[in-house]
Amino acid sequence: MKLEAVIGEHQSEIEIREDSGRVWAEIDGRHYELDVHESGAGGYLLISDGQVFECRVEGRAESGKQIEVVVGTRRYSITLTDPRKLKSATSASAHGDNAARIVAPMPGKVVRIMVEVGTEVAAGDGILVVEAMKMQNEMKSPKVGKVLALNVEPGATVNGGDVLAVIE
Amino acid sequence: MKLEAVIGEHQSEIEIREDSGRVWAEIDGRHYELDVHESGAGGYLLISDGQVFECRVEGRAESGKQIEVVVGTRRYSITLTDPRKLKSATSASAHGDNAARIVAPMPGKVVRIMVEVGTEVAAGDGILVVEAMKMQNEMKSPKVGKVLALNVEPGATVNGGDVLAVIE
Amino acid sequence: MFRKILIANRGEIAARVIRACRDLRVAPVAVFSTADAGALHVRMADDAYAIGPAPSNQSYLNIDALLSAAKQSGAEAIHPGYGFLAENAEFARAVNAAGLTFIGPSPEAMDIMGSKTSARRAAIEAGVPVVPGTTETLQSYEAARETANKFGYPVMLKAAAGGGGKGMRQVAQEGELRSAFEAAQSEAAAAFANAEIYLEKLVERPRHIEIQIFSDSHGNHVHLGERECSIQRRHQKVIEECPSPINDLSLRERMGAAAIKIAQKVNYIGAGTVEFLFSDATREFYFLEMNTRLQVEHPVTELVTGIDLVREQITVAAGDRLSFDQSEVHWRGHAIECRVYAEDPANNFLPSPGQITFLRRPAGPGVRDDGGVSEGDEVSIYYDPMISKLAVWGRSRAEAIERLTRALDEYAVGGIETTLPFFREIVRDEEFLAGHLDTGFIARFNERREARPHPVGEAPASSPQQDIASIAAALAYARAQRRVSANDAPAQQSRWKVAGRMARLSREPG
Amino acid sequence: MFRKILIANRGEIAARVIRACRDLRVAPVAVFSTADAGALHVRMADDAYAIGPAPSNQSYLNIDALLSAAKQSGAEAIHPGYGFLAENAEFARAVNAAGLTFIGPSPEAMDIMGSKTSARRAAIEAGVPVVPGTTETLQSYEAARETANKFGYPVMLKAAAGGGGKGMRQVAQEGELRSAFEAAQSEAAAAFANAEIYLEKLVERPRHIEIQIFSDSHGNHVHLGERECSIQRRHQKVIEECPSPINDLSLRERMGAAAIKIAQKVNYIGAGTVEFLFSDATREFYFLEMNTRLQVEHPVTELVTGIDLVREQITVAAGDRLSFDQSEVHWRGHAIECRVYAEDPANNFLPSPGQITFLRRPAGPGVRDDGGVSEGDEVSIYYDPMISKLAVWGRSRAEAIERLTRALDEYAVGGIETTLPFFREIVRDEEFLAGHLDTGFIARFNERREARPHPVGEAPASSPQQDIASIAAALAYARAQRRVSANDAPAQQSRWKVAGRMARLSREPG
Repeated sequence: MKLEAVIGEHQSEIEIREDSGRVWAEIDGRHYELDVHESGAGGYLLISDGQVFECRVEGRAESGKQIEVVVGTRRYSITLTDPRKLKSATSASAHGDNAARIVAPMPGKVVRIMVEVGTEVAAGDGILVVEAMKMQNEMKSPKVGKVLALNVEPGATVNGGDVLAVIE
Repeated sequence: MKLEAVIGEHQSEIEIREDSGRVWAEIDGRHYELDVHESGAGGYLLISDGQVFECRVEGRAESGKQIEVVVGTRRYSITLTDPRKLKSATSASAHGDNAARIVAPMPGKVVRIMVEVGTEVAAGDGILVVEAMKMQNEMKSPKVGKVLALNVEPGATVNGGDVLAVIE
Repeated sequence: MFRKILIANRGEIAARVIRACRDLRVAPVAVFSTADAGALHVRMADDAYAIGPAPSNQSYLNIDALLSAAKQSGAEAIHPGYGFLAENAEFARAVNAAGLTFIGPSPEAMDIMGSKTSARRAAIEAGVPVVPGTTETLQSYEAARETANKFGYPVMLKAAAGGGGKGMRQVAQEGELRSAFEAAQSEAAAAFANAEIYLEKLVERPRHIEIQIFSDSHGNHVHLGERECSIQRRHQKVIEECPSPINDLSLRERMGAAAIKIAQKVNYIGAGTVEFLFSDATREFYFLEMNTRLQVEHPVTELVTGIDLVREQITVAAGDRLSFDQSEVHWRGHAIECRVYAEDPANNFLPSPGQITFLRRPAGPGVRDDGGVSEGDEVSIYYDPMISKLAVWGRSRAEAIERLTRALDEYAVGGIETTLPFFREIVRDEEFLAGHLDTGFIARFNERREARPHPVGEAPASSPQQDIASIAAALAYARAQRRVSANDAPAQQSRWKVAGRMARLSREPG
Repeated sequence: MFRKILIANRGEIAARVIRACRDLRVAPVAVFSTADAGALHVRMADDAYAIGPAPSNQSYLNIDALLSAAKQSGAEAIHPGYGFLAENAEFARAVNAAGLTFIGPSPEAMDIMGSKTSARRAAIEAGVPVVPGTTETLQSYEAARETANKFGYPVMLKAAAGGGGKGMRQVAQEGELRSAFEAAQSEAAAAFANAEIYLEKLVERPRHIEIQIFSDSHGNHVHLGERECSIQRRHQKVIEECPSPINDLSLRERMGAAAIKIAQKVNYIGAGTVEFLFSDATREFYFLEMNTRLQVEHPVTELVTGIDLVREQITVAAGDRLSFDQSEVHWRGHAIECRVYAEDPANNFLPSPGQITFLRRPAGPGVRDDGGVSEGDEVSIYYDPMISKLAVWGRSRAEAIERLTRALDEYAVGGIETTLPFFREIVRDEEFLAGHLDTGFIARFNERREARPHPVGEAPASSPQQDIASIAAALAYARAQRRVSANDAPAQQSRWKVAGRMARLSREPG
């Protein structure tokens, strides 16, 4: 099976072949021959040339979706692309505009908003404060600019990933 | 839902009704009203009148099959019968004969046989020795009688549940 | 001894108190909010009662609901744990008024120590040195500005009812004061239902050292030595040690004696902690506050002294004498605790709630993990995100750090982010290894960390490990694909079979 | 210090040695049989090498395979754990001949102590009292019969190369001798590849007390006090304590001095244990044997003395001096260990191999669990069925038992039977609580147990608990039924849909 893997900004080609607990892999011309033991719940024990790698794959491994793999104590976010499944896949390219979005990193409650639409802000200026788990987190502007949009009001409950404000 | 439950020699009628995390149960006229929280992997937290019962149901719960339930540190073997599924179920009654079977309690190897077919034995006499996990276990006759059958030879590998010998 | 104790708390500390109850053959009673139905502390208890919806002011801070649960269960005493109502004198009074025993000091002692301003006065009266600052709460921003100008910046704003860094703000200059004052007030109000704020001069590069004391109802007061809690983030302790890396016997004696003077001053009963700031430069210490409850970090003292503090809290509350006197308190070896939070160290320590899909707790010699969650449990957004306290013991500080390093590497949590990767770097940090600690440690650590190409103790990003990660992902993908096609094939087949039979059936009559 | 150590073992002891390696920043190398691919000790290691098929004589006892793995990995030393080749002098010689360090004593010391008959001679020469018996191995059943008649029954048959109760048989009268002799010989041959058997007079109601000793290559010998291991089943220890409930300082000194005399006699290096029988009646002790390796029960000594025995084994093997001297060995509190076996206590302790479908390890103050398995792992039929050692520490024996009781109640293992229910009864047994221990304890305990209506600490069978169990089963059944019908319904529907479409298609052309 041939796949494309992206870790951070690093892209590589993987080819793997399996036969009764043995795996042959090639990544960008580097060869690996491994003993594999699957332990359920995403646990993969890989032994390559005597070296032990305890891996855990979190969640379901799908093409085009980010897969979290823990090797030892280190976590990698990997996006695999299966060329056979590429028919309708669109590359999730970044939006081309210059605006910075203030995104709620987790569910919480907006307790205070320090700016209005149109306010000129410097990088590091506080925009609003979200409370979660009894801690108040001030969300700051990542850049110099003007507040383009404020999508929430004080007291609003927000979910992780919600765009709270946009800085132009 | 109405079911019949057998624990050891004790048989009872159970009726249970569920509604959004609350359970009403009646067992042989005793009433229970419980809060139930299922934690996955067979874990059931039951709270009855303030009292906490941490339960774990091992394996799949099927009608007519023995179900292992651990409540706190105590394990119960329960056989449920769903009257709606009773069509073809036959009661697994004990064999009527008088013979005692020497059954291998686990996988192992027969290392020695101390009797022959026809040998008269007393209760407690050694019949054969099975080795498992480096321990030799002497299997003894549970009763006075005559060796009716010997189904294995020294060196044979046996599985748990295999009938090794029969004493008449 | 009590027959039943209600634990007015949740998470790891509820589990900890339940274990002490078990040891004493006392039946533990849990309480839970709707968010905690099925939580670990409920599963571990003998009895459990629902006390309200998820927000803590409607459940774990709901005194009426707690007392009603205590009455229903027949509990004779209430253990408040830490946080929530643990330092609320009104709660202690309500418990006593209901004819139950509050496992803690008298409401009067709590009143004095509960306000940092009156605590400062008590310390001064007991002859214990304090940090320069106000003994009055600040009524307004203007009052804060005036006071700050009097002492000179930098200053600290603190919640009078505070603890755990909530409602606390460091202010370097006047320009920051207004927003810090407002944030501290609103946090204090949310966390302690008390918006009172006071101000102190900031002691530069202080160590945070605290003395564990214990008193019984027969007038005996002892100290169990110090804990160093200098490693703080947002004024919350994250790593604690016993003894302090300074490990100075005469200092321990001086600080212990000062702590006991304060305990005597307020006729203290039970477990308490007197917090001090310590300056390496002057070798002087200043009273900071007294926590009239069990500390989060009590396990390090337990590991070094061998004394079970929670068990002792219960026996003392039952009227027993202390099970040991000062001469029987011995300090052996060194213990370190890390507070494992559901927070993302790669994303400014933002809380990371969610389901714990995988949990492997460390084990082996010298390792103790006080956890509040199991695999499959949900870390909710409603409560403190601490999921466990990992404590280790070693014959020396060096051995303790070696064991801590090993235990941190064994620890694995899936599904949520935790502070474990952060600790794995700290235990390999040269300043930490040298014991050069003060409350500015984390800030300087972060600077050192950013200067490094990749985290200490980790392989660089482009190592073979990265290839292995890709291979594991590819394997998981390939196997998932095989399983899908294995499941699809027979379904496909049977669908055709069914269709064929149906087609035949439908043709026959026609 | 070594850079890499190969651990020639599996299960919990391999995990234990790996943890010591981690603490010392030494890379641990695992070996595994085909039955252990994916086992915990492999997952924990840096490197791992396959050494053969499941049967231990083809893998963990395969010296060539082990040395070849050591060579491939670049390991500089081999830790044998306990069992397998740990007391095999030939292995130690082969390791040394390969230019590697064997972590243990010299082969010469192992030779002397490896044969119980020569060990007895060495003890006699060192002036240490021994149990009356043969110093020669028995060549035949007839020789055994003659010797037994000379001492008088009861007698004990023991494997000269033995340990752990294997190849050991108690014989009450001549009628039992032949089958006991044959069984002991064949077990000894299977377990140690050495069928030699000897005979001792049986000391009645003895305590089994052993002294932990430690020696370095610089001629220093110390003792770390005693462990009491009187609670045995089939001559295998199941519960061990440190100190002995006798807790007699002068006895500890006498036995410690005797143990050191033996260590000196054979120029011992590393960790060793001198086993004694002790008679409560006479207060006399008799040398039994010396184990020239780490004991299974070493954690109780570690908990009480604070000394990491495995770490010390490694540093001593690397040529370091002992990290402590006799005056620095202090005993604090009391520790007890239970060996958790995959055996069915309700079915004559028959091994219970299989998959561990659920595992909840106990935690909290004073609890240490040295496990060799994780949830999902398979307990195979090929090896010793011990899955973990649960050890607890308390300030006193009473506190240790309270904590042990709590930990045993927390411990849960699903999918296989374990000895946990058996331990839960023992820790509630009045004779155990009183510390009245001898090697006949289990037999008398079983008698007391059968006389009771239901196990101590458990509700009677007809309690509400039984109703709750039935309700939980019924709930699981009802929910499974609902899931089945939920899955069936759409499938049913879609099959009809497909059939309809297919029927239409097939009609159109016709």
